[in-house]
Amino acid sequence: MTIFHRQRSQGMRFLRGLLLPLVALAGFAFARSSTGDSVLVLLDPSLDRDNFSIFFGDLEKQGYKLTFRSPKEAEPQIIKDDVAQFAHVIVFAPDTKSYAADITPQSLVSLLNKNTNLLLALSTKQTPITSLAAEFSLILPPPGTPLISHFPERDTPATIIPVEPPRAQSLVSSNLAPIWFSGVPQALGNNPMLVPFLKAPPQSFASDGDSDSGSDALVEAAEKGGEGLWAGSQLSLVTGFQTLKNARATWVGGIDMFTDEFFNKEVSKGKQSGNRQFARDVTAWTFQESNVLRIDTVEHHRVNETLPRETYTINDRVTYTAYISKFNPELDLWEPYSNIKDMQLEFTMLDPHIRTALPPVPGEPGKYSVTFRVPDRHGVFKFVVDYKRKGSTYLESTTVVPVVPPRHDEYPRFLSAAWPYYAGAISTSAAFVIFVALWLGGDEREPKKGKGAKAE
Amino acid sequence: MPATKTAPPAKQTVSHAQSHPLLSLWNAYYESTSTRLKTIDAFLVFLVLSGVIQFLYCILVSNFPFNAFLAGCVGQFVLAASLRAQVNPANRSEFKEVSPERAFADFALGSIVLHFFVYNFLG
Amino acid sequence: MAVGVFSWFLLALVVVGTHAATLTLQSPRITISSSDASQLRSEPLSLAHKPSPPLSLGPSDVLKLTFQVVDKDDGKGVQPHQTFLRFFDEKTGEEGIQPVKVTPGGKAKFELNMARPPSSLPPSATDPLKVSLYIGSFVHPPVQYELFDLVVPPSQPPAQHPEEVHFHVRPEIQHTFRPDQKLPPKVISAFFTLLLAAPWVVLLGLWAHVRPQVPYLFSPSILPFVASLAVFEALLVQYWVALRLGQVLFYAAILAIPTALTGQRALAALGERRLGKSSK
Amino acid sequence: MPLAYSLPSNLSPATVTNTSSLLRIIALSLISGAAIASRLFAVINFESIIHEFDPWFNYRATRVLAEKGFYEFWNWFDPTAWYPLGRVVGGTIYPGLMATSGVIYNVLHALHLPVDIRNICVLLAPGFSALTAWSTYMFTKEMKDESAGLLAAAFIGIAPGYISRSVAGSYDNEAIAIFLLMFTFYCWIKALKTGSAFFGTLTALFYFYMVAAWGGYAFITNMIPLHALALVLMGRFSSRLYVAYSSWYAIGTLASMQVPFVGFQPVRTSEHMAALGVFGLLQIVAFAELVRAHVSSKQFQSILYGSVIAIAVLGALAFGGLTYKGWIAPWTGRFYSLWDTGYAKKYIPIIASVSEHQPTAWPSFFMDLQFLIFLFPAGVVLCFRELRDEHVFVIIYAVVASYFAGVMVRLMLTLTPVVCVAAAVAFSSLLDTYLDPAEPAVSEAAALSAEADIAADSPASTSAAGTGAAASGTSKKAKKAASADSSSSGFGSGLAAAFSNKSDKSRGIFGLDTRSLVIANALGMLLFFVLHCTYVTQHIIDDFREAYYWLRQNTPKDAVVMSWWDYGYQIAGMADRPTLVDNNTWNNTHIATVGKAMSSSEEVAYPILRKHDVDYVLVIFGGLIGYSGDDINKFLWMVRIAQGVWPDEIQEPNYFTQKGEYRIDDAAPPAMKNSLMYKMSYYRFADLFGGNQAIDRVRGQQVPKTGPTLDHLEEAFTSENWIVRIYQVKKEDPLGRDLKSANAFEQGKKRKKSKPLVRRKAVV
Repeated sequence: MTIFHRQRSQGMRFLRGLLLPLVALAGFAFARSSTGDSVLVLLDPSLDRDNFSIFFGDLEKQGYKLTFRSPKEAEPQIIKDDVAQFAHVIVFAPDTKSYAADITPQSLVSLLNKNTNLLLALSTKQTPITSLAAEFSLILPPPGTPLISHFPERDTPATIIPVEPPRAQSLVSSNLAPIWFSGVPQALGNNPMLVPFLKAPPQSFASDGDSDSGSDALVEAAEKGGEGLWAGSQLSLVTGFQTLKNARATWVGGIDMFTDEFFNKEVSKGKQSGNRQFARDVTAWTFQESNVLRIDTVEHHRVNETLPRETYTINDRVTYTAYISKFNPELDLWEPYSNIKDMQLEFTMLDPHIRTALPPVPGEPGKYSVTFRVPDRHGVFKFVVDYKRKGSTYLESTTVVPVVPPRHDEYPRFLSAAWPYYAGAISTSAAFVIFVALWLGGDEREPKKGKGAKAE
Repeated sequence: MPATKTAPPAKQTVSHAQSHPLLSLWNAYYESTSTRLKTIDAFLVFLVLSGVIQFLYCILVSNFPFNAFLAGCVGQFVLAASLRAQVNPANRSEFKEVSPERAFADFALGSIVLHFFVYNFLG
Repeated sequence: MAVGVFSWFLLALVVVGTHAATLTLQSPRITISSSDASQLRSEPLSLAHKPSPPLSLGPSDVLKLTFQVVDKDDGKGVQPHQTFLRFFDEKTGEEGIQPVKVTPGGKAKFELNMARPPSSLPPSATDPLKVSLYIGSFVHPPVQYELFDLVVPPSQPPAQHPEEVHFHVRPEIQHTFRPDQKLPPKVISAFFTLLLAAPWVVLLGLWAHVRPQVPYLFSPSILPFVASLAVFEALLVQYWVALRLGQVLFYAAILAIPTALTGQRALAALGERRLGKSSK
Repeated sequence: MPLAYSLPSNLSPATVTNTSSLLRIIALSLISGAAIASRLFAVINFESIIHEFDPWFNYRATRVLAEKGFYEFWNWFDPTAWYPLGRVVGGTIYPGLMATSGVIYNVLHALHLPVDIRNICVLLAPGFSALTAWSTYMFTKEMKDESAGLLAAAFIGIAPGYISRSVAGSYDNEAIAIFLLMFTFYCWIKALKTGSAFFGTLTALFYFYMVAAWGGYAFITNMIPLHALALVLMGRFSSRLYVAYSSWYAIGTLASMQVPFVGFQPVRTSEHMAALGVFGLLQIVAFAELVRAHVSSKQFQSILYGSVIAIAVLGALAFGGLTYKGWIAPWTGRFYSLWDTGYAKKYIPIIASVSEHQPTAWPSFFMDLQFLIFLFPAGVVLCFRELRDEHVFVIIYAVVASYFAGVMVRLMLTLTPVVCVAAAVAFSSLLDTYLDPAEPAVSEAAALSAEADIAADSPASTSAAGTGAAASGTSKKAKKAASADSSSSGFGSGLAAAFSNKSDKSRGIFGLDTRSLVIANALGMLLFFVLHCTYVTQHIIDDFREAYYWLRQNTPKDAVVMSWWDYGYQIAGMADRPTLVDNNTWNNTHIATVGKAMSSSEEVAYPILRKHDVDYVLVIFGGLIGYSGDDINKFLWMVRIAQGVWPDEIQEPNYFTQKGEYRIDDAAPPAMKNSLMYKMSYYRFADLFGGNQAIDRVRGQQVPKTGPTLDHLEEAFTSENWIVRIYQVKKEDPLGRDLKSANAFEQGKKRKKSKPLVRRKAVV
C-alpha cells in the first residue's frame, strides 16, 4: 500500500475537474487499469486466437497492449532480472503440460508478489496450472471430470451449461443474461481472499460419465472413502483471488466461456448470452480497474493542534485522519472516496487498547477521521487501519508513535491537598530565620548557678 | 522528641501538685537551663507541633506528597537538637573540636542544605 | 439463484413431452425412528406440497426415505444418472449434496442417521434445511422435487481461516482509564493550613516567656549574616515557585560567598563576646 | 635505650614533619598514577571502547545527557528498549554515573577542551580509582595513621577485585560507587569523632551521591545504623553520636528520596527501616540522657528506662504491624537471596540467572585479594586491641562484608575496601614493629615477655612473611579466619594480643637480622602482590561487533531485534536497534515471553514474534569455536523463567533426556529439538562439516547429521566464527497459506490431492 501525499490527491481532484468535460465529449466507455496497460497473453498454439477475437478485441479497445506468446517460447520473459515485465498476465494454456523455463508455478506466484495480476484458465487436464490452483486453496475435481448439469433440459450437451449470473454482487454488472460455461468447477477452501464470481448451479456436478450407468460411481465417490463429490452451488466456476499484497488472480474453470462462440451463443430465442459483459467485468476486476482503493495519506495530531507530535503523552486527546480515494477507470484517475461505512481504527500496543469506528467526515470527500483519548499506559503504540473486504483492495496502514508519561513539569502543582505541607515548609524556614536572628543577636548569659549543677 | 515531653509540663506548672516527679523535672530544667538553650527548646517545641499537625493531616486526610514536610520538620528538629547538644556547656567535654560558633555554622549549613531538599521535594 | 433455476425449470417443463418420457417418483415415503428403532413418524410424501409440520431429527434419530424412480408412461423403474438430495439452508447459504443409491429397478433408499451424519450434510443453525431431490439423466428430461423441510440439531460453525476475522467488522474496544486520584475538600486542607499558625502562637509565647535579649542583632557584624541567610531561604522558596535546578544552584553558588564571609565575621564576633564573658 | 641502627640526630622536628608530609603527597600521587595506569592496559592494547553489557547502556544514557541536557535526560522515555513497552529511563536508573560524566563533559567544554564524551566515559573509572585510593587513605588514617593509610591506598589502588570492575571502558556504576562508599564512611567516622553536624551533612551529601549512583547504597543505609546500634549497646552513646547520626539520617534520607528511582522507599521498604529505627532509638536515648542530666533520683531513672524500653517495643510492634498491613513493603526478593542462596533459584530465576549473583567460588577470594586475604583477619584483630568507635565500625564492616561477599560474587566489591584497610593496618603495624629502631631493655623478664610478644604477634608478622614452616600454619589459620565469619577466630586471638600487650612496655625486636629478614619477606610479598595484580584479563570476541555492525548497516532503523536479555544493551548501544528485553531486568513477564518464544516450537513461537513485531532474532552460538558462554548453555534459564509464567506450556524436565542429561545430539528430547533456540543454533551446522560427524565443541557432543529445518525464519547473517547468528522473521504468506506449506511449495514439493471440505462439525 503506497501512501501518496495529500497534495497529490488534491492535484488529482483539480486534474479531474479539467478532464471531466473532455471525457464527456469522447463519450466512449474506455477504461484503464490502475496498475498498467501491458498484458502478456500466454496462448497455447492449439488454441486459435481468432476464436477469442471479441475478448481480445475488447481488451485492446480498453487500451490494453496485448503481447502474445506461446508457453514454450522463451521470449518475452515474464520476469527479467527480478523485475516483472508486464502489468498483467493472461494464461490461456489450459492443456499445456510443459512451459518454457521462466514459467513455473513458483514464478507465477512471485509475479503476484511483484503486483502483477493473473488471469488463468483451467481445464480437465492435469497441468502445472492445476497443481498451482491448490496453492490458492482451490480444490479441483480429479482430472477428466468436467462440470455437467442435466438442468435445464436443452439441446446442448450436459457439459455446456447456461449459468445464472450472480444477483446482488457488486463485482459483476447486474441483470446479465445467463452465461454459457464449460469446464471444471472448483471447490473453495475457507480462505477469505477468494472472491467467487460465478457459482455453479445447484443441480450441476463434476462427473466423467456420459451415460446413466455412471450413477453408482457418483454414489461411491460421495462415500467416506471415495474420491469426493464436486456438486452443487457451493462450487465456483470463476474465482477471483486477491493476495495480501493486493495483486489479483482470477481462475476460470474453462476457457470456452471467452470464445466468440459462447459470446454469441443464444441462451434463449434472440437472447444473447451474458458472457461478453461477464468477461469484461472479470477482467476489469482482475486488472485492477474496479474496486481499487488506496489510502492517500494519514495524519494524527493532538486536538486543536495541527502538526503531528513525535510522541504523545498519556491521556492526550488525539485526532487520527485517513484520506482514501478510489480509482476511476473511465477517467483513469483517483477520486476521493467516502462510501466506506464500516472502517475501524485500532490503537495497539501488543493488543489493541482501543478499537473504534473510523467514519467518513461528512462534507469532506475522502476524509475519514476520529478523535479519542490516548490510554493512560505508556509504550510504543501503533495506529492501525486494517480494512479488508472481499473483492476490494485491502486498506492497511500502520503508524508507530510512542506514548510517554508526563514530563516532570507536566504534573499539576500547588495542589490544594498539599497546602498544609507547603505552609509547613514555609513556616519552618521562616521560624528558622527568626531563630537565627534571635540566636546571633542574643547574648551568652550563663544562668547563675546552672554550671555547677550540670557539670555533674 | 525531648521537647514533646518538656512541652506539656510548661502548661501544667500552675495547676499540678508539687510532688509530681515531672514537675520536679520541670523545675530542675527551668532553673538549670540558660536562656539560649530555652530559646532553642522553644524552637524545638514549635517544630514538633508543626510536625504533629502535618502528620495528623497526612494520616487523617491525604498522605499525597507528605514525606518532604515531615522530613523537613524532623530534620530541622534534629539539627536544632544537635545544636543544642553542642552548645550545651554540660557537653563541653564531649565536643572538644566544636566551638559553639562552629556548631552554629554547621547548624546553618545543615539547615540550608535540608531546606534545599525540602523545597526540591515540594514538587 | 434459486429463482433463476426455477424459471429454467418451468422452461424445461414446456419442452417436456416433445421427446423421451419424463420420470416421476412412486410411493415416496419417509420414516423417522429413534436410536432404539422405535418409529416416531412415518408417512407417504406428496410431491405437490411439503409435509407440515417440518420433519425434525434428534441427535440420534434416523430418517429413512424410500421411493422408486419410474417412467411416467410405462411405469417401469429407471436408474437415472443423477439422483441427488440437496440440503439447503437459505439463511446461511450452506448447501450439501447427497447422491442417493438407486437400483437398476429404480428403487431408491436413503438413510440419514444423525448419530453418524454423512459428510455432505451442511452445517446447520436453528432454521430448517430445505431438502429437494434432483433427478437428471442423459435420456430423460430432468425433474426436481421440493420434498420437505428438515430440522436437524445445530452444529458448530465451520472452521475459520486465521485471516477471516479481518474481513468483518470487529467488536469495538474501550480502554478503561484509571480513576484520577481525588483531592480532599479544600476546606479541610485550608483548615489544617490555618492550624499551622498554632505552633507560631506557642513559639512566640514561649519566646516571650523566655525573653531572650538581642542587643547585638543590628550590629554590623551580625546583621549581614542574618540577612544573607534570610536571602538564602528566600531563594529556596523562589526555587520552589519558579526556578529550575540549574539556576538555583548557580545563584546559591554566588550567594554562598557573601554568606560565608559575613558568617565568618559574625561568628568571630560571637566567639569574642563569649570568650570575653567567660574570661570575666 | 639502645638502637638497632643509628638515626640521624641533627634533624629538627619541623624538617622531619615537612619531609614526611611531602613524601606522603608524593607517595599518594604515585599511587594514584599506578592505580590509573594499571587500568589503562585495555585502552593501550585495544582502542578506547566500552565493553561488557551494562556500560553500553550507561554510555548511551550519558550521550543523551550530554547532547540533550539534564531535563531531557530526566524525562527520557526510551521507545527502543523493552519494545513495545518502552522504558521510562529517567525513573528507572541511578543517574549518578551519567550525571558525573555529564558534569565533567560540560566543564571541559566550558574550558574549551572539546573532549569526546566517549573518552570521558572510558576513562572515568580509572580516574575515580585514584580518588578511591585517596579516600581509602583518609579512612585508614582515621583508623591508625598515615603510613597505614598509604599502604591501604596502594592496596586498593591495585587490588584485582577492584581493578576488574574499573578498568578503562568498564563504564559502570561500581566505578564511582566504591569511591563514594569509602568517602561516605570516612565522613561518617569523622562526624562521629568530632561530633560536628558539618561532617554529618557532608556524610549525608555523599550518601545522596551514592544513592544516586549505585543500588548498593543500601549497604551504607544499613552499615551506619548497625554501627550506631552497636555503639549504643556497648554503652558508648554520646552526644557526638547523636549529632552525627541525626544530621546524617535527617538530611540523607530526605536527599535520597530525590532520586526518582528510589522515591519513597526510604520510608516504605524494610531495607531502610533499620536506619529509621535506630534514628528513633537515638532520639529516645538522647532524651533520656538529657533528662538524667537534670534529675538524679534513682527510681525515677528506672521509670525512665522502663518507658524508654516500652517505647522501643512499641516502635517494633508498629513496624511489624505496618509491614503486615502492607504500608511498609516487605523484603524484596533480591534481599532474601542474600540470606538464602537457594531462594533466588527457586522463586526469582531471573536474578539467579545472572552470573554475578551466584555465590562466590573460594578461589576467587584469592584471585581478587591475593595475600591481603591473609592479612585481613590480622588487621581485624588489631582493631580489637584499641577498640575505639571507628574500630568497631571496621569490625562490623569486615564481618558483614565478608558474609555478603561469600553469598554473591558482585559483592566482593564491597569487601575489597575493608580488606585493604584491615590488611594495611596489620601490615603497617608489622612494619612499625620491625622498623622501630628502639631495642627493648635486656632483662630476663623483659626478654621472656618479648618472646611471648613476638609469638603473640605471629598472626600479623608471620602471615605477612608467609614463608617457611610458619607460613603453612598461618595460611591455615588465615583460611579459617576468612571462612564464614572471620570475627570469632579474630576475637580470640585479639584478646590474646590485648593481654600480651598489657604485660609490659619494653616490647620490640633485637638486632638487625630479624628485622631485615622479616622486612625482606614482607616486601617480597608486596612484590608478588603487585605482579599478581598487573595482569588484567581482556576478552572481546570480534564476532559480536561484526554482527552488531551488520545489523546497523543492513537493517531498517526500526527493525526490532529479539535476543536473550544479556545482549539487549549491546544491541541497543552498538547496533542501535530496538530490543525486546535487555540487562535492566525490570519486567519478568516480558523476559519470560522471550524465554517462551526461544524454548517452544516454531508454530508456537511465530505468533509471539509477530505480535511483538520482531523482525530479527539473534542467538549466540559457541559450538563452532567452543565459546562456552553461549545461548544453548543459558537455555535452561530461559526455560525456567518461561516456566515460571506458563507452567503448563513449558516444563523444564521436557528438555532433559529420560536419564536427566542435557543433550543436543541425536538423543536430545523432542522438546529440545523443536525449540526455536535449538533450531537457530544448529541450523546448517552439520553441513559445515561436509559429511563428517559434526561436533559441538562446547557441549562436546555429536550434532545430528540432518540438521533442523526452519519454516518461519530464514537465516540472515552468521558471523565469522558462528558466534552470532541472526535470523529474519518471515511475514505472513501473501496467499494466506501457513508458512510450512508455503515453504514446501517454494521447494517444489507436491501437495496431495484433497477433497471438498467437510464443513459440518457436530457440537460436542
